[in-house]
Amino acid sequence: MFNQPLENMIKITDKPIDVQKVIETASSLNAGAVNVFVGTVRNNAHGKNVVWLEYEAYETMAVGEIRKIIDDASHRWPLLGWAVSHRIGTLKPGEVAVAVAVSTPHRRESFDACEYIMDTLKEKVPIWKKEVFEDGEEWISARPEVAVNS
Amino acid sequence: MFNQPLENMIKITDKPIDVQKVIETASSLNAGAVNVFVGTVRNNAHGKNVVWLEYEAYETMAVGEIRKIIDDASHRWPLLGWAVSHRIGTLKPGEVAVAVAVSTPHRRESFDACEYIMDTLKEKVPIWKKEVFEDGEEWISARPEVAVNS
Amino acid sequence: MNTFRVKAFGVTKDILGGKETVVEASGKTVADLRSALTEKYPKLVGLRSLFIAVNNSYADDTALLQESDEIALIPPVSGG
Amino acid sequence: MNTFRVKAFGVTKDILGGKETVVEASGKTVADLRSALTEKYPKLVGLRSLFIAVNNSYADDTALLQESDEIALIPPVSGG
Repeated sequence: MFNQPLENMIKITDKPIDVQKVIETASSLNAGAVNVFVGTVRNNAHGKNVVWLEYEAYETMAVGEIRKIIDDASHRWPLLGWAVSHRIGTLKPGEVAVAVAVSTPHRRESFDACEYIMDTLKEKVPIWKKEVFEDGEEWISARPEVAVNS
Repeated sequence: MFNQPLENMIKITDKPIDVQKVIETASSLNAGAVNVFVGTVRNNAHGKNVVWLEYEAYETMAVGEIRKIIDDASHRWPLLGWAVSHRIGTLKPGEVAVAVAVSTPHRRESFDACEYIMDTLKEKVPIWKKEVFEDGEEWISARPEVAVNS
Repeated sequence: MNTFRVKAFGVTKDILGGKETVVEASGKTVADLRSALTEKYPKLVGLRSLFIAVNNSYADDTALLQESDEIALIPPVSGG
Repeated sequence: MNTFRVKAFGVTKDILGGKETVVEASGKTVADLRSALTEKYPKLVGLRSLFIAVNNSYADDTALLQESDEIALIPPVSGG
């Protein structure tokens, strides 16, 4: 899985995410560990059936904010490779919304770095998700009375 | 990536590990999060070039110990799917030695469960690794004077 | 008066009724723009948070705006 | 005397000179087997740890062995 030179990736795409490609991009011959997080659309939320989700991004800013997160992570952990891909548009339950992969020399730092990137991505990156149910729709986390989704 | 019924997997194999297959096996339509750890052979250890590694397992016991770890993890986190695959035999730098994937409703528990499984696997499961350098070989962690590898 | 062109995303697109709006503000700071926006679109006040991005970065309320800046409303994000 | 057949893995395979050995022990506990093994193969003492598995599970030194048990030497593991 390491046959290409180290090449990193930030991608906001309306096409299905190729998780294997994300992992390959993040991999490095000097690494002993790769941690990968894949966020998928659940078939239910708040006890209601999700019919589909709409993801929207402020793309230029999203790419810039992801780059800042990776820069921060690179200062905290010895990242040897990484890749972040986020889907936008209409997603059905089971589809991949986001995939983040990092490679590091040892395993603990791969878990820590990947979790940091995901946590910060969810906090800072201008991407929005609207859940569409059988009886309505809702921009997630927009208003105080709506439960924060994770 | 969820088109098959939930089917879990413990595999000790002398064939290359298909990481995509491990992820698919662990995935679940009810899950929002999949965490995946991939352990790969580094091209160096203790400052020396690794030519290849030999992995050996006490297979029947290894499968049983992995099952115990998964059972423990299932009591601590809401695992919706999981898969563990460990390679044995001769591995070159860059090859995948182990892949662990778990899916859970939310992301934090996927990181925690996957890290617990990996930590405990490295501590308890009867699998042994011998590093072969240009000028010798060494069973990892066997003797007190040899640095513990992670 | 200062005229700013403002992009909207997510729930703010619904509140503004479109992807973009033009707002007249009495001053040049982000805070001035924020006042003008919430006066024109009172529903913005009901959001859990509302950041303003200038040229693709989060901006403080004290930041000074130019009419040529790329300005965007950032309601609570929910990616991942 | 009790006769036990013992599997060896990893570095213990090198120390025993093979995948399996047969050991005569004066008692029936794991501790008795351990004494007989370290007497026959003194290099086992130099390991960072040495567990004994009985029928595919880790066994305490007080566990009782039967000659038909599947017994294995578990030197420090290093999977992953």
